[in-house]
Amino acid sequence: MNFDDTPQEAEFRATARAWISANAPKQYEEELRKSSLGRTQLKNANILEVAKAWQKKKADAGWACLHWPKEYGGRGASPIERVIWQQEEGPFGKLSHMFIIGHGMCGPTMMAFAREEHKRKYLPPLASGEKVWCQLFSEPAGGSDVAGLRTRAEKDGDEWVINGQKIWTSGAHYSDYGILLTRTDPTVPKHKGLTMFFLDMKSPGVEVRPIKQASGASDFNEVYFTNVRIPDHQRLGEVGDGWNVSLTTLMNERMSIGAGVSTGFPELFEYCSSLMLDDGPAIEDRAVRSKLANWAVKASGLRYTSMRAISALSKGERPGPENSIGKLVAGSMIQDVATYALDLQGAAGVVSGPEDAEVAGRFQAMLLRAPGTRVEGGTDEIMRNIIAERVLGLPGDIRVDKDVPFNKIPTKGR
Amino acid sequence: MNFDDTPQEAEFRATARAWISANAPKQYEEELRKSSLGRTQLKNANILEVAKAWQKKKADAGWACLHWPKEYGGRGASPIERVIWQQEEGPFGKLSHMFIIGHGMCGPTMMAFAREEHKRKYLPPLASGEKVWCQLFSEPAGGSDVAGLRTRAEKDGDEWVINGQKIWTSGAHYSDYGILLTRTDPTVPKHKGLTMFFLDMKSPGVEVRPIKQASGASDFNEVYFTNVRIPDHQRLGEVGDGWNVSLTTLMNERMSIGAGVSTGFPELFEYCSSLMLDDGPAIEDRAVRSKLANWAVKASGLRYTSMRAISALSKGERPGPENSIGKLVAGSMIQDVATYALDLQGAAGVVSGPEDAEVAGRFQAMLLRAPGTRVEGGTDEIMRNIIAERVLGLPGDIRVDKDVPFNKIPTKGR
Amino acid sequence: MNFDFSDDQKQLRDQARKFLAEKCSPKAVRVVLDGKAPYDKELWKGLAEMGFLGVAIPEEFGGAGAGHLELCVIAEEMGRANAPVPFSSTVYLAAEALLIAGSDAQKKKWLPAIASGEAIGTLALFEGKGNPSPKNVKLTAANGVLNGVKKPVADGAIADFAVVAARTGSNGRDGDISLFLVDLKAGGVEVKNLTNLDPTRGQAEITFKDCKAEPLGAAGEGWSILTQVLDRAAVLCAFEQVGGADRALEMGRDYALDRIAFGRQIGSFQAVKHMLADMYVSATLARSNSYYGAWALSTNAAELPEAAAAARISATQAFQHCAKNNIQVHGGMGFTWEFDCHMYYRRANTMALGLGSLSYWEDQLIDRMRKKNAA
Amino acid sequence: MNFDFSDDQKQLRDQARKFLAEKCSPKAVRVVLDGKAPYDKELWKGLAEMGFLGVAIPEEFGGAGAGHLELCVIAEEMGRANAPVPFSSTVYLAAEALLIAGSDAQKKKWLPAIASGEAIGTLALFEGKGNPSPKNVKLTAANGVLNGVKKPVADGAIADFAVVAARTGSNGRDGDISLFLVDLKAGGVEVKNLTNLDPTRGQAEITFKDCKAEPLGAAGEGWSILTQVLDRAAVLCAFEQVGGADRALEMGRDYALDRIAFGRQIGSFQAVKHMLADMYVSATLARSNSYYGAWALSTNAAELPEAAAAARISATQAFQHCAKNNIQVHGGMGFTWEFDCHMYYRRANTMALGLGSLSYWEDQLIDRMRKKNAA
Repeated sequence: MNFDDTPQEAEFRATARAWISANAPKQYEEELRKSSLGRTQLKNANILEVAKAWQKKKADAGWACLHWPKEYGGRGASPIERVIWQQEEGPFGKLSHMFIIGHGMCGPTMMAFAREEHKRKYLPPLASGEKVWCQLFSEPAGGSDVAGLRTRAEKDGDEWVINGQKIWTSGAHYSDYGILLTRTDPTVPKHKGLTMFFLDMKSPGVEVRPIKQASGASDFNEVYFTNVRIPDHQRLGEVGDGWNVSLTTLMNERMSIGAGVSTGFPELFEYCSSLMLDDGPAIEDRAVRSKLANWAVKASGLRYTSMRAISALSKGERPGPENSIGKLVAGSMIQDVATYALDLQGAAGVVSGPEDAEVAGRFQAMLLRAPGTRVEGGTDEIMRNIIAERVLGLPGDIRVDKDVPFNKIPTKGR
Repeated sequence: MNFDDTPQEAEFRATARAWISANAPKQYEEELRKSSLGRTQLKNANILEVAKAWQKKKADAGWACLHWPKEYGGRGASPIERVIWQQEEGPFGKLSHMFIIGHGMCGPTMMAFAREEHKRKYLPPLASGEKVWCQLFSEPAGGSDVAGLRTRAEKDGDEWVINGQKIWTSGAHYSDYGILLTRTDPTVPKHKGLTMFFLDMKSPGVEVRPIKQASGASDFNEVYFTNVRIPDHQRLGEVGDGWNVSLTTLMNERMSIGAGVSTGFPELFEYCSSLMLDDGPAIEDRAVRSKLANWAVKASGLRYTSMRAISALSKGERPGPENSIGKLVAGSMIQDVATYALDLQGAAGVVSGPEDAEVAGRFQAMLLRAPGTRVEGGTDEIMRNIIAERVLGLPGDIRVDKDVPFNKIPTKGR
Repeated sequence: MNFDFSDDQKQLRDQARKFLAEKCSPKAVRVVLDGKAPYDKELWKGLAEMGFLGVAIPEEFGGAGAGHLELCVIAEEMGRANAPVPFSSTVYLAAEALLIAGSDAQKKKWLPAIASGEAIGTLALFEGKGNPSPKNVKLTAANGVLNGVKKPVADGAIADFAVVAARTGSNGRDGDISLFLVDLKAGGVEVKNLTNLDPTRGQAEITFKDCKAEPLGAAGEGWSILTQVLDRAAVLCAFEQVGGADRALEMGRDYALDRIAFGRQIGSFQAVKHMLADMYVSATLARSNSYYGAWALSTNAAELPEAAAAARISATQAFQHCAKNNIQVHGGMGFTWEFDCHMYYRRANTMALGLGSLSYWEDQLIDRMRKKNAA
Repeated sequence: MNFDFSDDQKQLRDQARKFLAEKCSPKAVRVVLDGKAPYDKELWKGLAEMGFLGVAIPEEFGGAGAGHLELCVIAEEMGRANAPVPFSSTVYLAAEALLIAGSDAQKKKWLPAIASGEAIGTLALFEGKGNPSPKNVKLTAANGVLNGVKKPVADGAIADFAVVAARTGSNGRDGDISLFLVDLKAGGVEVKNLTNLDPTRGQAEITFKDCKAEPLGAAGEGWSILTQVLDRAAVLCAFEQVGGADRALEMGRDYALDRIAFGRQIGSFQAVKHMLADMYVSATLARSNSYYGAWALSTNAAELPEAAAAARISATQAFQHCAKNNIQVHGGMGFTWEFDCHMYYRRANTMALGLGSLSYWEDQLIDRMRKKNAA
């Protein structure tokens, strides 16, 4: 048991560190380091532009999408090298946020199911950040039940005609391409009538509308499709096989969202370390200490769980669904942490003028963003199902819609 | 909004108080007052004898089973008068423990379904405590799924022949009679093939074996039936209608168990009020205070919820399933409270020699008894279902066994 | 025993609910939420006309002279409707302070104006971080002139007058604090709106610069009056919180019945059912604790301090719990601006701090229980 | 990075698991539970023969000289099997104290006897209520003679020797405490068995009356040595707790798969599934924290104090949580003496206190995190 790199790993780490040190946009380092859930932005620069520039620089030097094959814009690196890169990239990694969907989900799906010529054409600019991709799965009627989607794709000659609506599409407004899950046959049970495509987001008939979140920010979109035409050669996988194709994507989604999940604990501990309460330093108050200790061991438990997963990677093993615990634990925790941080401020916790931005504002942003964490990429309830079923081997939920033609499934509860 | 009695209530209370003051076995008052979950017993007397004597005395003076009709041994009192009696009876009410099943469940079932001559014969000695009754519903295969029971009753002339096994029968070893739910037809769906009887517990073929609980105590029994014969006139309700009959009983069970449920809070608060921790009085430790405050509002919330139910009774309304929250909240709470009380003692919390009996021993008994509270009379999970379905109107669980003949339902998961 | 509201009080609740359902739809709340108005003036006027603002104000001062139980049932409905009006500042804090400590002239000046909706009042207590405590009051009063900064002051930007806690001594005791009444329109104050978690209830910073003020209650009695005011407000706010919790629970329940996933109502999944059952449990505990607080408030019982703290804690927890898990039941939709879930989440978290934090009230409750036991 | 046990260590774990499955069935545990034996002597002998007792004892003192990581994997299996033997007292506490502070002669006398199963050792620290703290040590040592009462002493009634914390100074500082080694069979002690929550691990009261003792470590160094011993034991106990938590989770999982209610495996109900998923979550967090503790212990890293406290808290919570909800999954059957659930519940609640309470370790963790941050 040790935290040492193997010689190859150490060499790789040194190379990466040197390159990052020479090339990273250091002027934003401090600001990126301090950003926390609910607020990643830069004061004096457009974060999208900074992110694209950094990604392009990385790609030109062979540091983009490390685990992808070289011919598609990657480096052909091992999973553990990718992890080492992330460790070294540190706060600059937060700039990758806009590429996560493309690199983590769309890319792997294209790699598995697209034609060779499409891979060579589309993957390198995706890797380099020149083109941004989004994922069009969720629908208002879908939610946790992804396969309950209703967006129709109907064959018309060599093309498919798309009508319907997607929701929760991260970054649709700045995306160039998207992968799209559609229903091509509503007369068969729901998992059997789906088909996957990729499409140009600038196609006629695609309309992107931002969703204003509970927090007031807009990180997601609704996307409407009105007679959008997609050539058949942009189909990914067989007609009717869309569910299996999408599993590739979703598996990757849960992995990547689980990875760097915020708990809010470091922020709270730092805050409490200097905070004065009415009766003395917060850090000497037993009630505060007890709460901190309980969160501390959750935060460290997640940290070391992820180190165990990295060790497995390093040995060439594939980490399992155990990783689902990251988001499950962190989601509720950050909500509780934020609530408590406001509590410690008393009545002043509700206000967030400029002078309060560093404290109240930070935790308020967390509080408002946290409910999203408990839902996105699988709700807490879905996560518990995954753990119970895939890790513990418990039975699946009873599926009343399993053998029912999709268009016979009720759509309204009452 | 007031806590005052109406004039009639005040008069009733005064009469009850005077009688209790003149007649109650005062020598046990202090001991009964101090007893808490997991340990109701008397040091120098047989609690069963004391209880029976007190019950007989009450019956002779017309204070037994107040809400029952006079002809069956009760007083014909109103529900609110019953509550007032309980308030006045105070710690002596703890002596009724052995009669709860008989008075709360068997009696009402007999009243609703037995022949008039049986009611006149059996109910008065039940009210007076001369005869003790038990309830024979639960089975090893049943659990929360009460209707999944397997004890067979087969018709043989004017009699029924019973074979099978019951479990969790409180007080079977000192009971004279019992009400018994059996399966008379295993070929129809499970709720439809049940029939209810009452029987003499001294009948040949009835064998009672105590269950040793996790706590080491034995409050419950297994009861085995081997060719036990019950005359058909002791059937309660129609053949095949046992489920409906049992609902009368169970409804009453949940009401009565919910009523006086212990939270452990008064004991903990009292303990913390005098306890010295390593750094000073426990009651001045902020962590202790925070925990106490959170439990305090649960305990008071339950207390006032039950007062609201009593007010409803007083107005002639029937309290609803809202009362299920009592046991649900108190069950987990007493477990947490006991755990914390031990925590406050440090390593010494595990030992319970005679000199520690008042503290460690008390909370240890609670800790070991508490898991039972979370199960008996409906598990936490069943209670949440009841609240969700009957109070909030949410759908029932999907019932895969609903229309399946009972003998086609699987009995083993794997 | 009748540990319940009377039929008349329940009728008043129904009346308030009906009125608010009509005049205070979520759409109306959103006008304030979106910053298009500092509060709902029409609604405020309507509340005055209905007699709700002065329900606990004696008739001689222009109120309905009903009482605190009547105010409790209205408070519950205000919470249920998430009403974007300065009700709690004006009615629970300013009016109660006047009722407890105001001179006859002060009452005559302000209480009728409150009841008629002409005057908005507030309590200016906090000065930045921290909970209610005499030592957190730094603003000074000398010769009837105030100097200092209060922040946050709920509804401070729209208030006509404020009850201000000021330091008039330096013995390090409760007696150092006195209360003052300030006409905020009369000069000497500078009011700045603050960005805050719940835009439907404004928060302000008020700077007092040689501001003229008249004493409210006797000198040195400020903290004792404030404690009473906060206890009363704790009970009244608890009813708002209970109303909010109930509404959040209902929204979740309704969504769980309407929404289909995997071919079933999502409310048929135990994960959702049990989450809602647990919300019901905390809302019920809060309601019962609040009823006890209402009884203590209405009878001015010796139990009020303890009852108020218990109601405050229980209702704060219940509203936070229900508002949070209502979003969870709604899934992604609950996290949109368009759905109303977040309005209750914001309100729940704001109300949790307004009279001092949950930690503060936990501490208060234990102190008060000890005092009772010692007595 | 290889933040995992080596293949050899995993093999050792499998070996221990297999051995314990055979020699330490629930039936065997019940012999001790039912009071028919103070501990499982056969098993103790077998553990010695397998080399498990001396796995972390250097070869020169009769051990296997393997190391603490090897001891961790064995500890996990001891917890999983709920082994009714004085393993933790002897191996984590007594042996570690000797390894840290023993003279060569002391080590030679006791360590080989531990490794061979001939000597049972324990730590006599507590004197009634309270947590580890110099001021709770009242037993005095003067001129090599001890006077005072220790209680509870784990496995005190079957121990051959004890490491005893004694007061040798009165400056109110850590330096007031020194450790002593006492041969419990040599007289001067009176041992009384105490009724306790987990009969599979005895607790005793030991009265020292003019009892001869030899110093262990330098005078005044007692507290510093004890702190190290407790940290090491915290990590090792955490592995026992993780083993126990995992076993309780498995029992619950198995029952949920086997048991049918309402025509379905009860594990198909989300209420049960999600309860088990949450148990898995806490067991996993505990395991990961314990691994970090193991790394710090095995490398004697500066992070040990913090890592030990985190492992202790996390594993205590996980074992209590899993043991408690395992009973709940089992329903009524889980509450019978006949089912094994309560053995884990008793053990979980006993282990939660053995090295000081959860509250104590929470406090320790924060102190240690602050020290690290200050450094």
